[in-house]
Amino acid sequence: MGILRYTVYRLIQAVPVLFGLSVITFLLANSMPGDPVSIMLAETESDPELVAALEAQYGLDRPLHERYVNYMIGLAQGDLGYSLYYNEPVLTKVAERLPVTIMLVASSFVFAIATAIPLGVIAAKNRNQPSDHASRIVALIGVSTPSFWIGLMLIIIFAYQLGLLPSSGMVYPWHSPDDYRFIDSYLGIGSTQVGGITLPWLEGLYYETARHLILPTLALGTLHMATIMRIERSSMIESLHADYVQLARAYGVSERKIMRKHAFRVSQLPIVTIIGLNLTTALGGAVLIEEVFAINGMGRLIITAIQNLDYQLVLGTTLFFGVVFIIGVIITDISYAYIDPRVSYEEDS
Amino acid sequence: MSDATTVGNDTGDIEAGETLMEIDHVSKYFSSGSGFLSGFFGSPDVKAVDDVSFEIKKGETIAVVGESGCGKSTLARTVLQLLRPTAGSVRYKGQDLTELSDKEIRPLRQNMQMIFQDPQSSLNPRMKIGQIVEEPMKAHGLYDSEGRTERAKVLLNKVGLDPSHYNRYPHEFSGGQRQRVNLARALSTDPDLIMCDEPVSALDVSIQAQVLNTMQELQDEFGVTYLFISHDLSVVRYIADRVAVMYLGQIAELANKEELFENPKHPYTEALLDAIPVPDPRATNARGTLEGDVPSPINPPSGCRFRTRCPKVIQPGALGKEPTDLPDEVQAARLQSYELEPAVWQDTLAFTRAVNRRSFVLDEGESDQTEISLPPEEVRTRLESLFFKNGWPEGEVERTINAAIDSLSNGEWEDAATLLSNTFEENSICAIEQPTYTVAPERGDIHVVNCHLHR
Amino acid sequence: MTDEPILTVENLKTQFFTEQGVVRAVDGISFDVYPGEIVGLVGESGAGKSVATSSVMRLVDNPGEIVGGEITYKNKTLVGFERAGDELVPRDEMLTNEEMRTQVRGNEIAIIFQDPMESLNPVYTIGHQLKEFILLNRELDKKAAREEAITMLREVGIPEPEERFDDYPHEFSGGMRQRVLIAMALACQPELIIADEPTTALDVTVEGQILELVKELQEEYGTSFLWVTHDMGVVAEICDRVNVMYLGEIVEQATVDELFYETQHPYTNALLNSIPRPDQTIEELVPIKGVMPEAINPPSGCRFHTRCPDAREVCTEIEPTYSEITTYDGWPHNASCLKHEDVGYDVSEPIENEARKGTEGTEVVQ
Amino acid sequence: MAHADPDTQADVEQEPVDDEFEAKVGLSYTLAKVKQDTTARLGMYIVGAVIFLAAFVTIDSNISTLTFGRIDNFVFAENVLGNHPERHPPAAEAETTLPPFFADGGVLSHPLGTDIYGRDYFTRLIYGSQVSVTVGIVATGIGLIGGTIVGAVSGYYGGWIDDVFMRTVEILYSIPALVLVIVFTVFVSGGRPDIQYAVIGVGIAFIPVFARLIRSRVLSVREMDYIEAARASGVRDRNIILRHVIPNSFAPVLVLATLQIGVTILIVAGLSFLGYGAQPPTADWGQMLSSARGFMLPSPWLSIWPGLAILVTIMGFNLLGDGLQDALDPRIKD
Repeated sequence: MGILRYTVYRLIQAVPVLFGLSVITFLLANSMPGDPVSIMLAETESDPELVAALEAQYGLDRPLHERYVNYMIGLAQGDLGYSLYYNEPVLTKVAERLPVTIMLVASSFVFAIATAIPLGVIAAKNRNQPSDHASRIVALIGVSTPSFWIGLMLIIIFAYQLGLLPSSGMVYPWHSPDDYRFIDSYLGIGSTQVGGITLPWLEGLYYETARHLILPTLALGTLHMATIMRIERSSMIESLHADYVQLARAYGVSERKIMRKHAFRVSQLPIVTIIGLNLTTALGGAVLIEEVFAINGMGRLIITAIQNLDYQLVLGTTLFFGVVFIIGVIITDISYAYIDPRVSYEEDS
Repeated sequence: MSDATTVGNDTGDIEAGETLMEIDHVSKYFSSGSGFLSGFFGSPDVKAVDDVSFEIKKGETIAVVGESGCGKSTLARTVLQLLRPTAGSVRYKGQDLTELSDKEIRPLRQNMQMIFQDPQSSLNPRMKIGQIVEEPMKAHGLYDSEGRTERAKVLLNKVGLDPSHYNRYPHEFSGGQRQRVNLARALSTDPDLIMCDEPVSALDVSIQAQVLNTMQELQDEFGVTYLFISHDLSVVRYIADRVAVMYLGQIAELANKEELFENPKHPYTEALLDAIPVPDPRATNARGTLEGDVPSPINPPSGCRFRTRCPKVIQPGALGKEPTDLPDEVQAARLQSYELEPAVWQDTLAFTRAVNRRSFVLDEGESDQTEISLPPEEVRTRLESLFFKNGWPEGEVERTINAAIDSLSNGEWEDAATLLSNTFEENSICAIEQPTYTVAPERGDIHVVNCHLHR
Repeated sequence: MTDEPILTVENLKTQFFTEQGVVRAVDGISFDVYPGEIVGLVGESGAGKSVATSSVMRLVDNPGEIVGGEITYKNKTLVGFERAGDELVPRDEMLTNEEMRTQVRGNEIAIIFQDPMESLNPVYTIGHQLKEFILLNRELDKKAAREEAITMLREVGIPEPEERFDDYPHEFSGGMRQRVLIAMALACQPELIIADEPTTALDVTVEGQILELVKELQEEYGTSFLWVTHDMGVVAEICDRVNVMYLGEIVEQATVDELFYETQHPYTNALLNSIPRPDQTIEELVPIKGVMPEAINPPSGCRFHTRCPDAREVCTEIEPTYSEITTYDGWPHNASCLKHEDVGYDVSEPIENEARKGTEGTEVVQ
Repeated sequence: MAHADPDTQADVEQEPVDDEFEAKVGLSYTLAKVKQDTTARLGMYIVGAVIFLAAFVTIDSNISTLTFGRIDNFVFAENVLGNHPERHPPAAEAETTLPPFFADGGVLSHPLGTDIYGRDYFTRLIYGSQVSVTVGIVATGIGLIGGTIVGAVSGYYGGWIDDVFMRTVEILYSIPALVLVIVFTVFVSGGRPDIQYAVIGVGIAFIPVFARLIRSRVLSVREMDYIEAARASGVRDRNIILRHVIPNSFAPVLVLATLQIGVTILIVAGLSFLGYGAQPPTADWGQMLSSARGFMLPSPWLSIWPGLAILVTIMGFNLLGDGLQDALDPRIKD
């Protein structure tokens, strides 16, 4: 089976999972307590006729399975539903909030991978030596610390005590600088000076975005850094003890090359899987980190939706997370199959 | 013997030498795919065991020998109904086990026990060896608790272990000693048959002999039958009474031990015996090495399974032209005879296989032999020196070879290989009909040779 | 015996420093290999064969360490010690690790491992790995290295070598991988190949193919082999001279014919008597009773005395010296057994050991 | 294990056997082995200490209605803390927020300071340990029991049951646990989330984790020769599962459970932080962090201590889990 066929195979395989996901999220979201319409009309005096009219408008008066079918039909047409709380289509909300979450998750993974792999390799190479112990301690602390607490600590240190970085909010590089001028002026947006050097106006706000991203990235990325590092270390140790490494030594390959080529490449295989599986943890973590840093991303959107019992928004966002994860896993599987020649596409792992 | 050492058999007892089990046209296919979508993507069957028949006689040691992947372990498990056969029947004292449900078979398992290759994983690490030996008795409700303990201790002593080690755990024993525990467990229900799956191949040579001797002593004492699975012909020659040689899911040859080792008839058996190194530097070991690898059991060769590697493939048409009641295509193959000298036929066959495997070079200056371009005459000269030292074949054969030479001279190895193989290999009786023959044995009472040379 | 040996090992000692104590895996062994010779190193598992070979390559893994002895390869000192005060320290002329790597490993001595399934890197193609070793150990450019690799693959009997060059190890059968490993060894054109049980994991017909191949290639290239195995059949078939190891020591060394027909050591004898034969039906095997003791605490005197059918009182006390018993055709026949020494073996009382006890293998692994 | 040298392996791995035959497989052996390892021992001490503290104040409280003040009854608590009536939240003392003893204005009687209501923070932290440990153990227990049932059934029967189960697991995996639990909590609590719903939610959310592990163990143990030996001997399926499969699947499950307690504590802390776990005035570490958020600038210690408590506790479980893994898996040896 070629890689293309394998991709198709994996996609077909995902169909029942996606179906199940939609059923479960639909049921969960619909069994949320409270009446969406009365919540929408919270402040006003409830007018039974208005309630009935609204219920009819949103199809809430129909049986559950019918509503599910309607929802799925809408979904097939690209309609994720309608947020009663925001009074906007769910899709619009998602499109608005998604980029920042992607930015956050991606930057934290970049941070995690970029630090974890070298640290893991160094630890494996100097097994049971001080550098190994040090990185193991870092990893242990990393997996034991709540990410949101790391966020709080970073805010206390870097924002409050040192005043180096912003404590909350986000600057979107795709917005116009004017959007921030009055809110965040004290942060130095628009200044042409960075560290004493005069620069042309930072177009697209990349510099400010980076400043805003640093703390959330560290907070969200630490756990993944620690997990990846542990796996990297153990898989590198295993790889370094393999017969083929011993054979390379016996043929006079230098230790450097053994490290970089023979042992390293094989040890990357489990990392790929871990990165894929960590995706849900990261998305879940984003909920907390966005809350801590007051970033308006998908995580906060879900929380707002739940708080306001906005069931269509809950449904839409949860479903969206699920789909992102399933696609992520498929991509992981395919790239795994691509980098490990031993994986036969015919096998269903 | 005390009460605790004997167990009555519930089914009618039979005398030593009578048929204990009949394995009748048994096949076991596995599906090579898994998961609920494998159906869509097609998954061919692995023919692990394909149409195998033989008998097991009470009190004998019958060995099934073959290389890894030949299906010997699957066969053994199918005999014990640990795997249910895809086709065929297995009769124990006349009772067809394949018709019984798992539940109905369970009580019968008292009479059929099993020991394994890996002494490491064959004993539950969290049970004491006493418990391990008692477990089968417990499962069949034999004796009371004290009687079981007593019998376990007796058996531990019989297999050469100290009964006072009853309360020890498997990891406290060496590999050889664990195999002894396995033997004691297998013997605990006083079975008729013990299936031994490579019982000594994980052991060091010196320990191997200890265990083999113990097994023989126990057979003499308890009259138990062994179905002995092994890849080691030396061990088989030491312990077996009758031997079945398996190749790619089928029995190639079956005979009494002396007959098989001294008078092997099947080319595969001969090759096996030739290949095995003899621990004697003065032994003149004329070795006709087998070429190539065992083909995939998913798509085994037609006709005789061994014919892709057999040095004695029969040339098309060489089986004589007298009319028989054979199918038409077989007849056709018989009629289209090339009538080559045996030596020239051997050369042609060797040439065909060499082209298939691309194991020779035509142009020594070029490492990639698919990119050569040589005049056909040069190729012909080279082939003559490499393969056709006994003279050049004539007639239709020569025409085929010339066509192949034309392809080769352009680097089209693929085409040449297909042409040669279709002409010479696929038209042989060996490729068309599955051989099943019995010959008169010189020693012993049976000699099955599934090879067309012995039609 | 006009040539000089290419490899000389004298009194080599390699130990493993474990929590349980010092494991004397190789305890003072001596042997040599002459040009064009296949020398066997035979013994059961735990005898220390593999430690001996990795010591020659100086590839002993932690916590193992070479603690004494001399290994000389063609005037190069691979291992050499001198006394400095109370300690043994490496001598100056002993090659550094870097020199071992660039001057010896691969280009002078190559190795074939036991497990063909694990010895090739799963993520690189066969051709890539073969080419890498050729580039490293021979002065060829990339194109020539590729051609050499394909030629070697064809030479060792890989079908369609041009195509298989780009295949990954998992696409090869065990026998084919072992051929690739042999091709790797030969392609580097070393003078000595250490073959560490190269056929143990293989089926008998494949083993036959490999042994035939090695014999042919050895004639063609004249390479010397140090052949590690536990299989006396393989020894009889392929070796010129044999060293028999028991518990970290070489107990007997002779030409193959001498070893089988003029056996001097009871262990060798017992080993030969305990193996079933494919070419004749043996009525009763004589097993070696008991199990090999551990190298962490070897028996006093002769190490085999606990299992030796000929053991006497004296064997428990005096350690036999490894010495020349006879000479055959210019080759020495060495053994270490008190039978051949003048230390009162003949008048000593036979001892009650495992070999003479009624039950077999009753002792628990300690 | 990939190792360069089979010969030495054989030598090195034959460990001396003690006369205690029970030793090598039993719990006492595992504990002895854990004790040998410094880091695992540290983990054991931390876990022991946290459980000890938690158990001390559990006397007649339950998770949903924590009662304060009972701590006075304990000699231990009295010795360490002294008798501090201000532990109760009298509104009048709201302005008496004290920093830790080492900071300016701190007093030794409130070693870690007081919160905005003037309650002793150390006491609240200890109450927090009660919530966290109980939550960790109960939720892991739910996951373990549910996972064992589902995993064993799925692994043992295979076929379509297994297929359905695996797909369900994939679905549950695909939604971030935190989101799933929040939605679930809101749903079952009827919009009034509290810690007990969170515990059940987390427990259910972790069923797949255990189920997957147990399923894979069942599948691999099923392949062992001793299982086939038992089948060939005619041992009943039920006895095979009870006597062979379960005892031999136990070790990795124990390790996972230990590690999972840490993960559970993390998640529940996150839930409480977001307001979907413990509700005030329950002293829960996550909830304390949530309350402290508004005072990060003036009173940073309010945010520091609960986080450190979580960190140390989870680290303890992780160290213990890793230590158990090493002790139970003879292959991983340095």
